[in-house]
Amino acid sequence: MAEIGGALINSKAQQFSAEVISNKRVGAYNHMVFAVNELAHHCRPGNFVAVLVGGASSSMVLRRAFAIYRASLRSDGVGLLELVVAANGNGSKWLAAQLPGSFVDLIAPLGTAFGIPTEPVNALLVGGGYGSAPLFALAEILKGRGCRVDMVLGASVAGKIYAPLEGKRSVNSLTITTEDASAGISGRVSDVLPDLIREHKVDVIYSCGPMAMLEAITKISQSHEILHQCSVEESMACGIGVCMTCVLPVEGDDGITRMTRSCIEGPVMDGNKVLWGHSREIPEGVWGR
Amino acid sequence: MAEIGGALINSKAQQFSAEVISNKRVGAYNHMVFAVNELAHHCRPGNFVAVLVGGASSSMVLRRAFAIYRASLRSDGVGLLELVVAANGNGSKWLAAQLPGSFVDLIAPLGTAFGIPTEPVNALLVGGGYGSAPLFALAEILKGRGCRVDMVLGASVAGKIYAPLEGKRSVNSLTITTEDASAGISGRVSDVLPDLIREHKVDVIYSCGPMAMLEAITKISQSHEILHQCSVEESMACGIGVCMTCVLPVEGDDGITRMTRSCIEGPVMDGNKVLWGHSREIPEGVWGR
Amino acid sequence: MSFNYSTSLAGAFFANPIFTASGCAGSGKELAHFFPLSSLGAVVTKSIMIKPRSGRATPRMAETPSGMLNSIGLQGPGIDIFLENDIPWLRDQGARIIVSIAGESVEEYAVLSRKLRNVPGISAVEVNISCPNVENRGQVFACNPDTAAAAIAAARRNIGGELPIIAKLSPDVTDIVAIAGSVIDAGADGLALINTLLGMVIDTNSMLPRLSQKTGGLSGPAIRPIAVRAIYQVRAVYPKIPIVGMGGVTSGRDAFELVLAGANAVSVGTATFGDPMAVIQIKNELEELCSIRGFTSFSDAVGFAHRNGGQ
Amino acid sequence: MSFNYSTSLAGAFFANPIFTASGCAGSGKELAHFFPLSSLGAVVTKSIMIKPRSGRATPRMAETPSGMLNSIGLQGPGIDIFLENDIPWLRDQGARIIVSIAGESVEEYAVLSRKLRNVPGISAVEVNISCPNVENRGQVFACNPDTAAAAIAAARRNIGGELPIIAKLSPDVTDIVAIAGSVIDAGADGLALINTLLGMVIDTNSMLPRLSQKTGGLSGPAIRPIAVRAIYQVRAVYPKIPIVGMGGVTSGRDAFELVLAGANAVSVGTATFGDPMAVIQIKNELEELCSIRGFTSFSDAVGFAHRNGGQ
Ligand SMILES: Cc1cc2nc3c(=O)[nH]c(=O)nc-3n(C[C@H](O)[C@H](O)[C@H](O)COP(=O)(O)OP(=O)(O)OC[C@H]3O[C@@H](n4cnc5c(N)ncnc54)[C@H](O)[C@@H]3O)c2cc1C
Ligand SMILES: Cc1cc2nc3c(=O)[nH]c(=O)nc-3n(C[C@H](O)[C@H](O)[C@H](O)COP(=O)(O)OP(=O)(O)OC[C@H]3O[C@@H](n4cnc5c(N)ncnc54)[C@H](O)[C@@H]3O)c2cc1C
Ligand SMILES: Cc1cc2nc3c(=O)[nH]c(=O)nc-3n(C[C@H](O)[C@H](O)[C@H](O)COP(=O)(O)O)c2cc1C
Ligand SMILES: Cc1cc2nc3c(=O)[nH]c(=O)nc-3n(C[C@H](O)[C@H](O)[C@H](O)COP(=O)(O)O)c2cc1C
Ligand code: FES
Ligand code: FES
Repeated sequence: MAEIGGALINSKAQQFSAEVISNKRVGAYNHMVFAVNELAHHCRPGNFVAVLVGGASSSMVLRRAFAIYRASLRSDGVGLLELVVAANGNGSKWLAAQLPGSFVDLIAPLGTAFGIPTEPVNALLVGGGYGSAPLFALAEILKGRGCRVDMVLGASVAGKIYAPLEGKRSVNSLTITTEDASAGISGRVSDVLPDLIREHKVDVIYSCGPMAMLEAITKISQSHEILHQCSVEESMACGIGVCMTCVLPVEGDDGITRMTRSCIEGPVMDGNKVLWGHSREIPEGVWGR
Repeated sequence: MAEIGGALINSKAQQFSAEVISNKRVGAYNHMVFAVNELAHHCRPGNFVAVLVGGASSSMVLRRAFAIYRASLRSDGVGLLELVVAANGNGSKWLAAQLPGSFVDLIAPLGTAFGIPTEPVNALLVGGGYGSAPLFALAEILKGRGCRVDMVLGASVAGKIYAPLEGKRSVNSLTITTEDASAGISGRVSDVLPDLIREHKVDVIYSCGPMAMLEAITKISQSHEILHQCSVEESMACGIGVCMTCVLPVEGDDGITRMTRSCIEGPVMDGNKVLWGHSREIPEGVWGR
Repeated sequence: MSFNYSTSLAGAFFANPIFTASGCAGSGKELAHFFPLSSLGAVVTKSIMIKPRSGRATPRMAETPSGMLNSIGLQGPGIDIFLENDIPWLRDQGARIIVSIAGESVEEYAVLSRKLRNVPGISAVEVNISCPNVENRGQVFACNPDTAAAAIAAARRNIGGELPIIAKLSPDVTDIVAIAGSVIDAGADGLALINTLLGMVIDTNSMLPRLSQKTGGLSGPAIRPIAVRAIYQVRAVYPKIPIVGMGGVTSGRDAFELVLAGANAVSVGTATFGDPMAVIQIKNELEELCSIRGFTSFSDAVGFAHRNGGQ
Repeated sequence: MSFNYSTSLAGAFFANPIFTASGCAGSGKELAHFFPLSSLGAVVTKSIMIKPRSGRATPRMAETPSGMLNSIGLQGPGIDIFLENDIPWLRDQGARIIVSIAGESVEEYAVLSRKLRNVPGISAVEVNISCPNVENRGQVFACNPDTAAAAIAAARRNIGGELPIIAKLSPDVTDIVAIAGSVIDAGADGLALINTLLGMVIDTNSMLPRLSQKTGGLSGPAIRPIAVRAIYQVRAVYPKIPIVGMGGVTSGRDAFELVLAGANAVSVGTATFGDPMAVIQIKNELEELCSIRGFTSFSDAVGFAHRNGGQ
């Protein structure tokens, strides 16, 4: 079902100077809305945006990647692109500080999208921190295809759970975990997954969040022998496939494991095919090691 | 009369985060007003401000120097500092783009000020382009001391003459020259100086503008044997006297010519003591050549 | 008045002097979505080695003030797959092609050159000698005049007479003019200046080097003054040698700076990461700037800053 | 828990590890208006030569992306006037003083050192060997292991036993570890890493080099990855040698990076031009950062990124 990989990726990508329409603080994040053109029409849940940060004479030479939270095309042809931004370092701080009326240079849509099953399945969507961003639009689509959609969101503290009201509407259930027990169940998402998988007879997990979380989920998806599509987060210098910084070891259809670009053959990948936990080393058996 | 040099220079300098109160386009320039503290009280015509440009994560590491156009202290203790900014390169463009409400880091007052005669004299103020900026406040002070004040402003085109109405009030006469004859007399300020000096029995010239203009004026002041205080414009890396980039050859009171810092022993200097036209070479006879 | 924007490097002709930089545009496929590759002076492909390479472990990059570090480690499919897939595709695009090769021993440069000698559609070969020499305690070929010359001589002997060889030098040397002289003597038809500078970033959270390889290559605007200096120094001593300049070019103004210093062509690397269209914008801006400054032919601007001894 | 912020370099004690960088703070007078010099670890004075020097012609500087070029050319009053005016004044301020010296021949380093040997109130001598050697075709002392060693040996012989000698090295070399080894053998008690990198800016209006000397020294954040790399490399081979790190430090975070790489003290240069208070802010931020990371003594953080082989 997943359409991961393939020659047509990024064929709809456009570079665009987008006006900031709104910028609101929501918990630990900024929810930002940009006015774009019809490129919004081509954005799929899982795709990301590469944003130029810092303005003219910036010392930051690389774009920043953000998952698309929502994208819609109004009847007047104006597209709306929405992001959920955590102001961490200088680049994301700059972005989060842009006021309505300012313009931001972005490239979208980039990368792979979550694969949508052709028949109704039971889907479990798992998000960590701002990793929930792409999951709400995905939930809507899955709902529209008649799927059962359950969601688990986890974070260290309650303020880092991003779960707007309208998003909750499209899921059958929402479970929240926090490590400090400030909201929902105390613990990590992986603590609650096995029960939910059994309870809801989950066929496929969709996940987005920190790499350690994706690794933990993969262990569970593999032991339960269910599908796992995850959106990975590797440092990206270019976001368009030319720099080779964003790689991780992934087993291909031919059984060979290659250092694979997460910007173009990801960010959405088959979690069960990723060799997790190999930062700072090339695992044995990787092609060309 | 001039108090050039001396140990107390910069003793009133403060670093301050100043709010932009107003920013208006006037001809080729931006007239900008900043809210500061009582440092405004210490600013004298000729002093300059060093402005940090580009915001957080800027690739521009050096401050930009701007002459103080006006400085005043309101009765409520808020100081107002006014600059006339030509948006040339990246730094000045950034400054000119700062909207009211934004904050700018500045250090002021820096450098020497125009010396004020203790007795009434006939003064001729000569400005080139934005070089007129410090001359209006100077004119007011000179007027207050009973001086006759005539002014000549020159530029390549009319739009680069900065001469606000209220400024004109404090001068006895204003002559304008433009190289393209778009305003006033066609030609350069130096073309009209000899006649004005004779006509108004000028005792001292105060000047501010491009180095070539100051050189031309010095030729005239020397041949007429009158005083000439000029504000020079050398590239400055630090503005506070520690980097030694802003030097030019100036004859000291001891008759020795030294490479002299224009940020701290200037920008206002005795034009008749400057060895003009020695960019890209150290003139013979300079100390330590 | 029409402006002659073409340039030539040791007999190889290019419609304009703006190239991609090796390793910063893959083999062109990903950029082809943003603009036609035929509009570039040339595509310089990522340095290819004999065998498939996984490259280095991640993290492979760190952003730095006005630059970045990378330690990709020459990930690639190896020369055979490259010649089978990438070259025919590039030819179909109508692109001018400069193939960059990299070896770990003198013999590897020889083998790679032999594989290239009869491949149609290649305009020149860029020899990346900023690689560790496994036969010499891993010292980088380009950091020693003898090993640099040995690698270039091996390429020269094996590539045949037709294909120009461009030796790509490292700035991490005491005397880049000496290295230039050495590779010219060894048969280089042109020089590429400069590769990245060796740098390091330490993560102040983990308190360890950020990159898995600890050090990486510094590129981007931060190094432009070094590139301009290197090109100027070499051009001053070798008035005729073709030079492909690179290092921190992000605008037509920047490219012009390298051209005035002595570059006959300019490669754009890191700027593409910030903007996929950078190379096209730079091409357009440089053309306009040359015209504004009164040049009717691009080649007249090359090394113009040397006139009157540069004063 | 109180944090021990002091550091020592070859027996010289400093209350904290943040110094000014030579040439970026004059002799301290101008900065003394902004903060008391006694609050710094040390004031490193502008490199002084034997005779008065006019320095180079203007333009002497150009801003570059996240950096700047300078070619001041060591303008200064000469050692005699310096010792008469600046040292007593600095002593009166209660400042710790490191005097930087520069010569154009080995003999000049000897003469300068003799003049310093009995001056009270000096904590150490920084020997700037990034100067053209007039006896060797103007090649920079620091770019050759032999001339570097000769300059340091001359200083060592003439300075007497008490005063630590810190050799300031240039990054413009193929192998900075080799140069470090050479000056250590010649008697250097410590190293200062790094001086500026040779760079050039061409003015695209005049189409000539911007600086009157054509080339200049590149400093500022742009070069920080080079400084970190150089310090890390030298520290890896010489675990004990005191190192004063510098290059692009603008914040406590940046200083911490150099410390983790192996710097026992950190000099702040270009950052002072952007902000006269930079050096004090850096001092405060670094102290806080060390504490946050759990260090109780500054010296424990020095070279911490080398633990477990840096992985
Ligand atoms: C596919 C993808 C989707 C993402 N979606 C979101 C999102 O929806 N919301 C959100 O807040 N953040 C998202 N991120 C993370 C976001 O890209 C980083 O927070 C951001 O790049 C940090 O930049 P900075 O300048 O603030 O931090 P700095 O630490 O100053 O950045 C320095 C460099 O490291 C890179 N970097 C730093 N942190 C990360 C990170 N966590 N992941 C990848 N690169 C990093 C930066 O891109 C930059 O090149 C996503 C990342 C990826 C790869
Ligand atoms: C004492 C003094 C007073 C000044 N007063 C004014 C004023 O009232 N209004 C005004 O518009 N400008 C004034 N200037 C000039 C102003 O400093 C420059 O226009 C500004 O620095 C240009 O910066 P930039 O980033 O826009 O240009 P860039 O060319 O990008 O600057 C690059 C570097 O060169 C330096 N530089 C460039 N042009 C000049 C210049 N003309 N003079 C000095 N340094 C320069 C910059 O400071 C910077 O370090 C004054 C300069 C000095 C020295
Ligand atoms: C991610 C990355 C990968 C690179 N790979 C190569 C390479 O394979 N071969 C090569 O000769 N140079 C390589 N380089 C160096 C560039 O070609 C170029 O010389 C250098 O980056 C300076 O140019 P820039 O500042 O425009 O990037 C690489 C640079 C980067 C940033
Ligand atoms: C304007 C200027 C003048 C300098 N003068 C000297 C000098 O006289 N002696 C010296 O050893 N280093 C000198 N340096 C180099 C600095 O001390 C320092 O090594 C270098 O600038 C890197 O640090 P930074 O990036 O913090 O500036 C000078 C640097 C600058 C920018
Ligand atoms: S980010 Fe450059 S290849 Fe993926
Ligand atoms: S600008 Fe630094 S000394 Fe004058």
